[in-house]
Order: sequence, then structure tokens, then C-alpha cells
Amino acid sequence: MKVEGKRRIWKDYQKEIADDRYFYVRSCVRQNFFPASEKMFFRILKEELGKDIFENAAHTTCSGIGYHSDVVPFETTMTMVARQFALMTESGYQNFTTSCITSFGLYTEILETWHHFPEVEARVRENLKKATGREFDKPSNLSHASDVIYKFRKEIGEKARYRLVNKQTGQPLRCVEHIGCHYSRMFPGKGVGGAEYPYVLAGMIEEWGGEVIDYPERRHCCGFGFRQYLIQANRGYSLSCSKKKFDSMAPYKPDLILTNCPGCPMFLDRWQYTLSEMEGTTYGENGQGIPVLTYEELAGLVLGYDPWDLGLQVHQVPAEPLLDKMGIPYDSNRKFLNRDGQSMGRPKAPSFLKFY
Amino acid sequence: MGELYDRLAGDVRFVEGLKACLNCGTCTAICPAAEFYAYQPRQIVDILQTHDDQAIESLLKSETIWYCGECMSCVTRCPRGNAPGLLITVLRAASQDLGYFVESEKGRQQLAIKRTVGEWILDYGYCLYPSEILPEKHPEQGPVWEWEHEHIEEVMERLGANYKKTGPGILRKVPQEDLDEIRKIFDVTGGTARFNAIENYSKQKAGEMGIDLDDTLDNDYMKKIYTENSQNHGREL
Amino acid sequence: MINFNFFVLPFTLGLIYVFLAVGKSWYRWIAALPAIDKVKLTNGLKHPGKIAAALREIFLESLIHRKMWKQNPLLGYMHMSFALGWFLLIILGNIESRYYSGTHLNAPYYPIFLKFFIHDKLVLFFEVYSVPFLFRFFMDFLLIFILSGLVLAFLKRKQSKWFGMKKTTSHHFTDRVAITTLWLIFPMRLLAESYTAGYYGNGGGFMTQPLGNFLVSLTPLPSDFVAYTMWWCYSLVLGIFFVMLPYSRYMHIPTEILLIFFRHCGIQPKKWYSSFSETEVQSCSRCGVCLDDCPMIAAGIQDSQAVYFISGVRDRYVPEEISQKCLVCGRCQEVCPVGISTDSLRLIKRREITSGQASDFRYLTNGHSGKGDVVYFSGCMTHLTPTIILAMKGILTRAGIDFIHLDADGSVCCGRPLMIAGKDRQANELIEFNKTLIRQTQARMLVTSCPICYRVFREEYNLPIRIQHHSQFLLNLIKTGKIPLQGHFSKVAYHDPCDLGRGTKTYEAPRELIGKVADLVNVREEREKAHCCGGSLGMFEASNSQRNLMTKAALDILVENQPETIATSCPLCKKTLGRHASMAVKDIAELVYEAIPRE
Amino acid sequence: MKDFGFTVQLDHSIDYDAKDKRMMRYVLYHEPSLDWCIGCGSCTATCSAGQFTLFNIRMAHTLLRRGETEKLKQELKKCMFCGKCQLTCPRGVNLRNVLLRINRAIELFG
Amino acid sequence: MGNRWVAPKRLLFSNSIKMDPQVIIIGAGIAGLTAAGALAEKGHHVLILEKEAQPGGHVAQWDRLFPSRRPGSEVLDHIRKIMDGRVEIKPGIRINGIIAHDQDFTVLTEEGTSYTGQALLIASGFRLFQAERKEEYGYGIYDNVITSAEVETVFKQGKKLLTSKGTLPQRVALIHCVGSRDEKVGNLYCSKVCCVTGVKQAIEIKEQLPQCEVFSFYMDMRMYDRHFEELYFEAQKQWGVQFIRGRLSECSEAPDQSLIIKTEDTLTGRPLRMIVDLVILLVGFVPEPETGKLVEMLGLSTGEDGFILPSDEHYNDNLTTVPGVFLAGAVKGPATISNTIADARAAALQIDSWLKTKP
Repeated sequence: MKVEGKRRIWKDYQKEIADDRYFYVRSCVRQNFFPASEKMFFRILKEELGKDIFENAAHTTCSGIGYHSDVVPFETTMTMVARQFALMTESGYQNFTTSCITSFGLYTEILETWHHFPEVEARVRENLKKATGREFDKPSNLSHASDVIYKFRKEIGEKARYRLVNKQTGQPLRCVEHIGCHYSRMFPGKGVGGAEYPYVLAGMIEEWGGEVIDYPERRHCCGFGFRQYLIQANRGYSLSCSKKKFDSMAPYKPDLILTNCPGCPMFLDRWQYTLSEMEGTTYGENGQGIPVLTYEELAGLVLGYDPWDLGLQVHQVPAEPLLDKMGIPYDSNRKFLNRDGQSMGRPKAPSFLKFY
Repeated sequence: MGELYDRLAGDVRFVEGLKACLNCGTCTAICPAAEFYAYQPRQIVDILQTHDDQAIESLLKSETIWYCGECMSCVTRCPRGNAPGLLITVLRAASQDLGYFVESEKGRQQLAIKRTVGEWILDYGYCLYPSEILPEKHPEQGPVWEWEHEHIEEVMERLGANYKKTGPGILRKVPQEDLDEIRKIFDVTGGTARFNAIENYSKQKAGEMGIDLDDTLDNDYMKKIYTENSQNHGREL
Repeated sequence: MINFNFFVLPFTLGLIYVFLAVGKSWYRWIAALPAIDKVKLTNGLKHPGKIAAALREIFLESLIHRKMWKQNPLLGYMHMSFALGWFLLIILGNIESRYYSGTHLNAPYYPIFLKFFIHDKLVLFFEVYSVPFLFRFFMDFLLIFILSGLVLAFLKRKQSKWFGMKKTTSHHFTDRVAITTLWLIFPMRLLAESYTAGYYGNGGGFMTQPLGNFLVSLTPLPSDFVAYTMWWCYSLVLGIFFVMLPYSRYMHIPTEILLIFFRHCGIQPKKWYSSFSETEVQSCSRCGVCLDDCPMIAAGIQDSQAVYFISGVRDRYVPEEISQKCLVCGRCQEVCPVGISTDSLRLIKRREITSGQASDFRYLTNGHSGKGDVVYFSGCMTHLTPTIILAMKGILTRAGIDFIHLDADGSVCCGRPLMIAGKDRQANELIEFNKTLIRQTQARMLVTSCPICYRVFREEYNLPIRIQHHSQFLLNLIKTGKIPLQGHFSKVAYHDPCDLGRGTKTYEAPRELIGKVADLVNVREEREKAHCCGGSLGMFEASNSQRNLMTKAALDILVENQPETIATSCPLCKKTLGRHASMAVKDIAELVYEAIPRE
Repeated sequence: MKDFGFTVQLDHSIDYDAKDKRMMRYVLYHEPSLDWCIGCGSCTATCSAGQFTLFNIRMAHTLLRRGETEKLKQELKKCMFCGKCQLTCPRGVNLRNVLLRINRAIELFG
Repeated sequence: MGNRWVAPKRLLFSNSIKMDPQVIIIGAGIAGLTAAGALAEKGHHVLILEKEAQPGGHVAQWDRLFPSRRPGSEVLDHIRKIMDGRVEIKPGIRINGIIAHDQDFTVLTEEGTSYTGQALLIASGFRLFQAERKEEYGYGIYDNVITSAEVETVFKQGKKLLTSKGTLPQRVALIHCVGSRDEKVGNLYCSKVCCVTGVKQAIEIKEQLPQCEVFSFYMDMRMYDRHFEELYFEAQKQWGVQFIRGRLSECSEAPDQSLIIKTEDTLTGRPLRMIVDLVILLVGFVPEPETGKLVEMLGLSTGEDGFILPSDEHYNDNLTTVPGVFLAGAVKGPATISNTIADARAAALQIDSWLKTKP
């Protein structure tokens, strides 16, 4: 493997990312499964970097999951997106930042479509007006939240209290990055590093001292596949996809999986559990699994935030082994306490997967 | 060129998605669905470029079009700039609007998606909402989710969410007037029409199949489409 | 009077041995016959007519060697001189010995060594017509007759070409011993008798007496001693030959006799290796006549001809590719002096290889098949030569025949291609399917354009209706004036398809038919001796280029008399020959169709 | 083990290195002309069995090469052995022997 | 006879080398050299400007030529023999301007020197597709992904084809259509020579490493020219090269540096994964960027593929819209060596008659 080769490609795919005044829209999946990550994104931008990031309470889903599971027509989704743009415009912002990769992909696709088919854009504007009376400007800059963190990876690196280095051995941690399919597959130019060797997460890992591991099934989808997960009868597809990735990365003994998509971390986390219950197979050393993190969680960790404030307790695959490697202190007793420090009980321990 | 083909060709995604396929197979090579189902994106494009309405109709009625996961990996690779993934979205739209989706087991599942994700969009303003993700319907979510779900308010509060509350923030209650706007958008742009189509064709089919289907999530038809794989679909040998 | 001497022992023991050995084998084979064949055999032996016929054939084939004569006169004479000569020598020898001994019962060796025991009767010069003289004369004559054959046999070893044989088989050890002793028998007899005659100064015939006198005058040793030694040698070679016979190719002589009886009693080859097959295999004299007549020679294939295949079977090991490397064109069968059914032996071996292979034709669902007076089955191959189908349908319509084209949209194979691969069980599934289809048509006659189908229809389908190849059917149409003829082709050479010609003995119909529409030029090797076109479905182990060589060889013979068109009556032959022919290759149906005046 | 209402699914992709090549080797050794195939599909187009069912000789050949023994077994049973394929093959592959040999290989290694 | 009046011309030039050349040829590849030789034989004074230090172009880098597998040097030497001594070659030239006068052209170089000629032949050839651009194939990233050009270099040096670890490859995959027939890299055209080059190299690899399994991944085998199909047949029949119909989708590296390639086995309609020790990318033709400048300077037009358009693709294949400017060889698109040589001769003929009819 020649990293120079990758660097050359990374150079070719450097996208424009706004450096302030972000209009932020939330992700359906992340809110449910990684609420603390979205919280952390705000804290990092506001408190650590002193940026202006705004959320309009009236904003909603882009209906992307509905669209990609085909119950919501393209026309409708485009108008939903137009409405988000309208809210941005009304709030006086131009830089649009999404928390969700599906959304990001969809926004990109829609903007492209409008670019190639102006008549479609006109129709959407008309529909939006008809339905809501709103009008909109297209954003001058569209980025995914991970782009923003990538943009400020150096600043974060400078403030970092911990690095992606094994405290005992001093070796950089072996990190596997998993990019959401809709980040750059359709429009390689719209993602940092392009479609084949995306740099958005790799950049963070390198910057924060880790080692990026390439493995054969790196590009493989986690298996969400929308309808393929939403319907129980189809979940075998979803599961099999993730299994394929695990089997492929296992020989490289990764210390963690870093993701930038809302769904992927949830699936890569839950499917490890499911597989262990289904076949008794666990990945990672002595049945502890391979920890899966969102980029905000990782940023939070290196910046020294409390793991439980980052929501690592709601991961099914325990993060503790990683914290130990990084030498990050944590209080196991506080793991399952509520805001006021009262116990919320404990989840049941899985049959095979380690649980702390 | 047939009627059906023209209908599809009217969709911008179709125009973007179908240039001219040279059957090289770069799409199938990396297609997750091709790995786990009896499915080939190449074949889809190949059938479409025959412009043969009969073939297209049987495609719309088939299980095949429902195997794709819309990961769009195929789009990255095609040396002719086709987008099989996009074409699938067009085919699925047509299959639902024409009522062909009920002819296939995988197609019939659309009702379950409509009644969950679809409705949630209108009810909550988001595609998912924690209270709806029931551990019994999602055993794979594991004990942690079970625990989370049990203590959802507290957990969300602990993690800094604005769960079910007003104002901005994570999992807030989206104001009613905004939900109304969404509904309007759905009415104006055919979202509602799509929902109705899915409902009506499904009810019709349920009748034909003689399986009970009411408006709830828990009835024989819903159970059937949510859990059943009566055929192989190429899942095993 | 004691007519005994120790030197007769080798012969006598050998003779006893060979009788026991042959008897044992005969018993084994007969005992191993399936019950039904045993019945046939016993019934046959009760039937004087059949016995007579058998004996006649034995006389013609085993003594006269009729087929050999046909093959090549020199070869025929050589074999006859040995077989017939020796046979007569024995007969006459017996009569002579009875004359001398005056009794009917002589020890078996007595006639053989008669001249050793009898030499006292002096025949004077004026007793030319006396009985002893005549005996001596004819015995010597027969001896010369045999020795002349011996000389030829010796030449054949050196110059097989003279005997019309490009290839000859090689010999095993036992064969060599047997043939040497066989060759020595009569020279020894000659020497023994001559010396004896010379020593006694009489007792010899017109050849042995003078030769004897001459030899004695040359030999320094006491000539009674030399003569005695010669008698020992004579007896020894006879003895050794007899002992070796059951283990050598000469075993075919007694076996063939049994085989001929079997055949005349109506015993036939089975689908599996039976006692009959064994007798056939043992009756093969390894003469190698089948080598030169095998079309594969043209392709340089020289290791799987009938004789090699059969010796493999005899030794209980035939490599798979040898069993599969054969056109199954039946040409060798026609020329085999013993008339061994080489093709069915080949198929028996193939069955052993392939009969176990799985097949599944459940996808064949009984579709429509309209009704008609005549059902026309074009066959798979004919679908690759649509002009034949066109012609046939044209003719049938023109003749106003109420016909239905059974396999208009795709044939269900007739089954022969599977059978010829040894897959009878699998073939039967297809046969059953086609039978139902055909029955549904309620036709009174089945016509096919493909000899392959035609043969299997006749041999395996046992349908209640008439089955005809289109050559026969069309001929009938013309004869009954159902179709008008106008056009006329000049100089057409006809190629006999294996399955139609040798397969179903249909030689005349196509020729007569061509005669109606063209001038038939004759072909050097036709009918039974026609060459396979090289496309045979029976062949598995020939490469494309080897097939081409066979096709070219067949073509070379077809074009010898400069025909303008080559006619055949098999789509496969048409396609195969057409690939290399410099002139048009047409199916007879096409010829007829083109000869019909257009309306 | 827990039942989730779904299972890990079969991977359709041909893992070339995981497959058994004995049958391919056997057939190629006994009928080298199979190497001359250019995958044109004439055989499949003319196939007698192909008129009645989905039977694809070209596919069967490919399955043989990929070591997909099970599928190959099922496929080959449909062959009627009529030999049309061999007559149409532009590269003169000795197809009937190929089919015969594959059947043999199935007996030997299947 | 023509010679009678051509003779004095030749005399004139032979004793006045200083004088400006009649024809300036840009590019000393086989096209330029062949044309030069042909023109010189007709008595014209020719000057070749070459940007590289050595003449010979791509052929000089190639080991053996398809379909006959004769050494490329043979062809080159033959062409040289014809022109040697009669043609002047200026290597290492960078052109930064061309001025077209009504009678002739002046070529200005970066070194400041200038050359004037009455006719201009553009024979600046092509460039090989840069395989890095096909990112998913991992050229320049995975050690065992190499190009057909590198294979030629190895053969030319008489070395063995080895993996990055220096071991003998047990399995090699040749990938067709790299940079050709691919809108993702902006080249919709077919590069013509890759198919047969692939077959040739497959055979050469088997010659060198009989134990090595060689697979060829193709979409169509375009064996359009004489003896090409025969070579393809030989590769199958004699060398057991296996051809799999399916375009390489992506390549990834296994822990042991071998490569996992993913393609569809289109004849079974299923994804295929295979581990190989070496992936050889059959890189196609792309227009030479330097030529782009000339096009601008002279106001010539190019096709969508970026190659120069002749004034008529059928009967004026060597002429351009600018009188006095001619084309030869791969500046007009992918071409085989034999095609190029024939084309260069044709160009020479056109130039010759143009010079004669010139007022």
C-alpha cells in the first residue's frame, strides 16, 4: 500500500466547506440512536470553535428514508427539501449543514437535478408556494456535519487531551473508517476525498494520531438498504452485509470503527450483537466486539469529554476497551445514571458479547 | 416504444439513470443485493433498454425490483453513466402507482413501510421516533435499546435531547403548524396520493388473498408482510 | 498288430487337452446363456433345417472363407488352403487308415501318423490306379495345397499389402507360439513322410517319394533315425499347437462354430454383456480386416478400431476413450468375416460407462399436437437444415396430404443420440414422451426426415402405425402420381447415411427416388460399404479436424465420377458434407421439391 | 441460539478461490477443445432442451469453470444430448463429449 | 521519369543544409520518422522536432509487437535506415509558438530558436492513459497493480515478471478497457490496440511463467485486424489463457499484498471475487496534451475525444482545415503501428504533391 497514491487522489477531491454560520438540520436516525452526537456537534462548534450554528425549530425530516424506501414520491421529497431551504433563507443563512448522510446525498442529488432540469426546480418552487406559501434561495454551500468537523480537525487536534494512540504500547490505534454510501457515491466531487478513498474520516483519524486501516470490503454498504432493514423479513440482507464487512476487517484487528452516517454506526453496533446471539461469533479481542463511534463521539473523546456525556453507554458494543487503550478515565458506576445521578437500572447482559 | 416505457421515461431520474448499457457488469460486481438476492442491476438496465412494455410490466410485478438497497454503489462505477439504483426508484414508484407492487411478496411490504415510516413523517415530522421503535418488533436492537426504550424520557434527557418538548433540539415535538405544512406538501405533490394508492391496492389484494387487514399495525396481513418469506428469493441454495 | 510308438504321445495328449479345453469353454458359454436363449438353442437344435443352415454357414465361412474371398482372393485362398485343406486331409486320412487297418476304430493318432506305421505295401509302377496309389496321390496333393497356403501366409507377414491389408494386428506371445507351431506342422509332416518314404524306398506319393529319396541321399546320418526324429517333431508341433490353441487367437476357430449355431438358433446380442457377447468376442480372429474399412483411419485414428476394442474387451479392460472413440457407423460389422456385432458390443461398453448418469426431463409438459393423417417429424438436426423442412412441407402440401408437423416449434429429441452414448434409460423418457405426442395425432403414418430418428422409431418405439423415412414416403407419392415431376438433375452421387443404410438396410428407396428426378452416378464404395460422413453422433473422442479428415475422405470417393450434385437423405450428412463439398449437397427431399413444377 | 425472524443469507458471489476445480480440470484434460470457447452462445441459442426450459449450455460451461458443482449438476440433467450445439459451435468445440465428460466428472467428484 | 527534374532539387539541398527545410515534422515517433523517410526519398528537406531526448516514440519503449511478436526495435531500425543521414532531428524541443505566413510556417521554441518550413506535419502521437485516474483499480496505491506499459518494460529488459515482493506470480489478471470506453474518465472511444496487446502479453506471460494462471477480464474482444483472432485462438488453445466476460469493478489489497478483484461474471450473472498476485491494466490512448497547444496555435479542430480532426475523415484523412498543415498517426486517434506507418506514408505523399502544386 502506497499512501502517497491516496494523498494524490485526496488532493484532487478537496471540496469547499463553509467556515462559519451553519444552518443545521437534524437526522431522523441519529436523534433516536445517537442524540448525544448531535448535541456534541453543537458544543464543539459553539464552545470549542466559537462558530455560529443555528437550528430552526420548524425544520423537519427531508423524508429521505421514506423516499429511499419508496413510499414518498421524489416530487414530495424535493418539496420537503425546498421547505428546509426556505427555513434557511428565512433564518438568514446560506450554509446548509446536514446531520444525516442520506439527507446530504439527497440534497446534493436534488440540487444537481434542479441544475440540469430547471423546469423541475420551477415546479418545486410552485408546489412549495402552493403548499406553504414559502419561497427559498438555494444554499451557497452544502456540507455534511462530518465535513465541518473535518475542516476543523486541526483545531480540534490542537485542543486534544487524548490521542488515538495506545497508552500502553505507544502504537497508533488501528482505525477502520466507514463512509455512508450516499456521502459521495453518486457525486464523488461532493465528498472530501471522492468516492473511492474518502478522506473526510481518514483526515480526522490521521490528525488525531490514529492509523487508517484499509481492508477489502471497506467500500461495502453496512446493509441498511432502507426497506431491507425496515421490514423484518428483509433484515437478513442487512445483517449479511455487515457480517461481510466484519469478516473482512477482522484479520486487521481494528481498535475501532469510525462512521459518518447515522445508520451505519447503529447497524455496525447492533449487528455485532445480533451475530453473536445468532451464531455465537464475536469480533475483536476476547468477545468485546469492535467499538463503533460517530465522528462527534470521537472528537468528543479526544477533546476530553466524559464518555457518558457522549452517549457511549447506549452503544451495544462496549466502548470501555477503547477508552482503556486511549487512557481515558471513566466511572463505570455513572454509566447508567440519569441526569440527576439516579440509577436507571442496567440493560441485560448479552449472552456472548462482553458487557461492562 | 411502449406506453409504460414512456411513462417511466417521463421521470427525470430515468433520464439521468438510463443512457446506454454495454453490459459490462461493473454494477452487479459490487452490488450488495446481487450478493444476497437473485438480483442483477445489469439485468434491470438491460431489460429497460429493450423498451419492451411486456418485459417492463412483468418487471414491475416481480420480486426483483424490491431487492435493491438503494446504496447507489452501482452509480459510482458505471462506465456509461447509467444509474441502476435510480432506475429502481422509478420502477418502484411506477409499481406502486399502478398497483403492481401487490403482485409480489416483497412489493406487498410497502404497506408496512407506509404505515410506519410514512405515517411517522406526518405525525412526528421525522421518519422515526423512539416511542415507535418497539423492542419486540426490533429484537436485533438488543438489551441496551430495550433498556433505553424502557427509560426513554430519562435517557434522552441524560443525553441532552429535548424529547417531546417545544423549541429546537433533539427529538423535540415539531409544532403542529409545521406538521400541517408537511401534510399540505404531501397533498400537493402526490405524497398523499401515493399513500392512498398503497392502502387501496393492498386492501384489494388482502381481500383477494382472504387475509384480514384493518387500519392498525397489528393484523394478519401486516404480520404476514412484515415477517414472511414464503419463497427463497435467492437467500439460500 | 500294435500300432503305437511313444512319439505319438505329444499329439495325443495335445488333442485330448484341446478337446477338453474347448469343450469346457463351450459348456461355460452355453451354461451362462440367459434362460430364454437356452430355450432358443435347444429348440434350434431340434430343428434340422436350422442345423443344416448352420453347417452350411460353417462350411462356407469356416472352411471356404467366403467373406475373405470377397475381401481379397489371395487372402481367401490362404485361409481356405489351411482350413479346407487340413479338413480334407483329416477326412481322407481317416478313410485311408481304415482301408489299411480294415477297422473303423483307429486310435486318433493313427490316421495322422499313418505313414509311420504303414510302409510295407510296395506299389509297383504299373499299379498307378491301385487304391494305395490314389490315396498317396491325393494326400500329397492336399499337402501341397496346404503348403501353398503356408507360403502365402509367410508372404502376408512380409507383404500384407498384396492381401489388400494396409494394417495388420500384432501378436501376443501365445499367438506367436501357436502360429509358429501351426506353420511347422505341415513342413514337418512333409519331412517325416518323405524321409520315411526315402528310407523304405516306397510308401510315398508323387511328391514325398522323390523328395524322400533325394533327402536320404543327402543326409549323412542314418535316415531311419532322421525320419523317426521328424515324426517326433511332427507330433510335438501338433501337440504344442493344440495346447496353445485355447490361449491363442486360434481359439476363434472352435468358438466361431458355436457362435454360428447360436445365431442360427436366433440368439441375439443383449443390451448388457452376455454369454453371447463373450462368444462373439472369443470368435474374433484378430484378422484385422476391420482396420482398413474403418473411416477413422482417414483421420489417423488407429487405436480404437473394432479389433483393438474387442481385444480390450477380451482382456477385461477398455479405456473409456476407446469405447467412445468410434463413429458406430457399422462399416466394420459388414466386413467382419465372423460377422461380430461390433456396434452393439461398443454400445454395451458405453452403457457401462454412462448409464448411471442422471437426467431430468420433467420440464417436458405435454403440449398440443393437432390431428392429421400423416405426422411429420423433422428431427433436431433437420431444424439446422431448414431447406429440408421447407421442401418436405412444400411437397406434402402439394400432394394434398393431411399432415401435421409434430416438432414445428422445436423437437423433443428422438432418443437415439442418448442411446448411442449408452444412456438408454434416459432415452426412454424421451421416447415415452414422443410416443404419447405421436399417438395423440391419431395419424396412420409417421414420416421423418432424419435417419437417426427413423432408426430409433423403428427399433425402439414399437408404434402401432407405419413408420417411413421421407425417401420411402416420397417415392411412394411419386409412384402413386401424387406429385407431378418436371425438372431433372444430371449426375447426382448418392451418399448412404449410416443409420438409413447399414442401420435400417434402406438402400433402394432413395436410389429409386433419385432415379425419378436425376441421373444417378455410381459411387465406388456405396451401400454396405458407404463411408460415414464424419459427423456421426456416435463419435465422442474425435476432434473437429479429425472429423474434417473423415468427411474429406468420404467426399473424395463421392466425387470420383464427377457428379454435379451430391444427394443424401440425412440432415446431419448434408450439413457435414456441405461444409467441405465443392458442389451442392442436397437432401433428396430438396431434389424432389425442386423437380416439382411451380404453380 | 436466539431467533430474530431472519438469518444470515447465502452469498451469491462466486468466490473463485473457495471453489472446487477438479471437475474443470478433469473435463479440460479429456476435452481440451473446451478451452476454445468464446462464449458466443450459439450452443444455447440452438439447444433443443432450451426450446422447452431454461437450459443454458454456455452457463453450464461457466459454472464448470467456476466450480459451481451443485448448480451444474441440476442444469446438466436437462440435456437431451441431440448434438445441435456441437454443429453450431463456431470454434468447433467437441461439445457432446464435453457434456458426457461433465456428467462423468459429476459421478467422480460431484 | 520524375527523377530527372527531382534531381537538381536534391542537389540544391544537399549543398545548402543551412537553408530552411521544406517540411517540419513535429514528433519523432514512427509516424514522424516514416513520413520523414518517405519525404526525404522524394528529395525534400525534412526537419523533425521532438520533445523527448530520444526519437522513436512509444515503439522504442515496447518490447515485442502484436500479432507476430517480432521485436519493436526491428520496425524502428527499418524506418531509421530509410531516413538516416537525410533527415535532421532536433530532440528536446519545446514549442511555444507557430506563426503561419501565407507561404510558410515558423515554429518558435522555448529555447528561442525558430524554424521555418513550407509544410507542417503534426505527428505528435498520443499519451498512454494515466491509470491512477481509474481510482477504484488502485494503481499507484496497491503495489501489485501495474500497467501494460510496465509489463513491456520488464520484458524489454529481459527480466522476469515478478510481484512487488519479488516472487513469481501464481495468478495474473489482465484488465481490458482501462481508460477506454469509460465516461467516468471522459473517454468514450475504444483504444483499439489494448485487446490484442492483452492477448499478446497473456501469451508472453505464459511463455515466461508456464505455471502462472492468466485471466483476461474483457467486455468485447475486438480482434478486428489480420491475425488478431488467430492470436486470440492461440492464447486459448495453446496457452490456456482464461477469458472472463466482465469489467473490473474494484480492486482491493489483501493483507499479503495480493489483490482481491471484484467483477461480474456476466455469463452467470453473478458477482465474482478472485485473488490474484498481479493486476495488469491495459491502458488506452489519450490525446497528447502538448498537441493541444499546437491545435490552438494553428486553429485546428478536435473531436469530442480530443484527437485532431482531419479535413475529411474519408478522403482527406491527412489534411487539416489549414492548408500546409498535415496529420499523421495517433494524433487522429488510436492506431496500430502498421496503420500508423501506412498513414505516415500517405501523409508524405500528400505533402509531396502539395509542395509541387504550391505556387
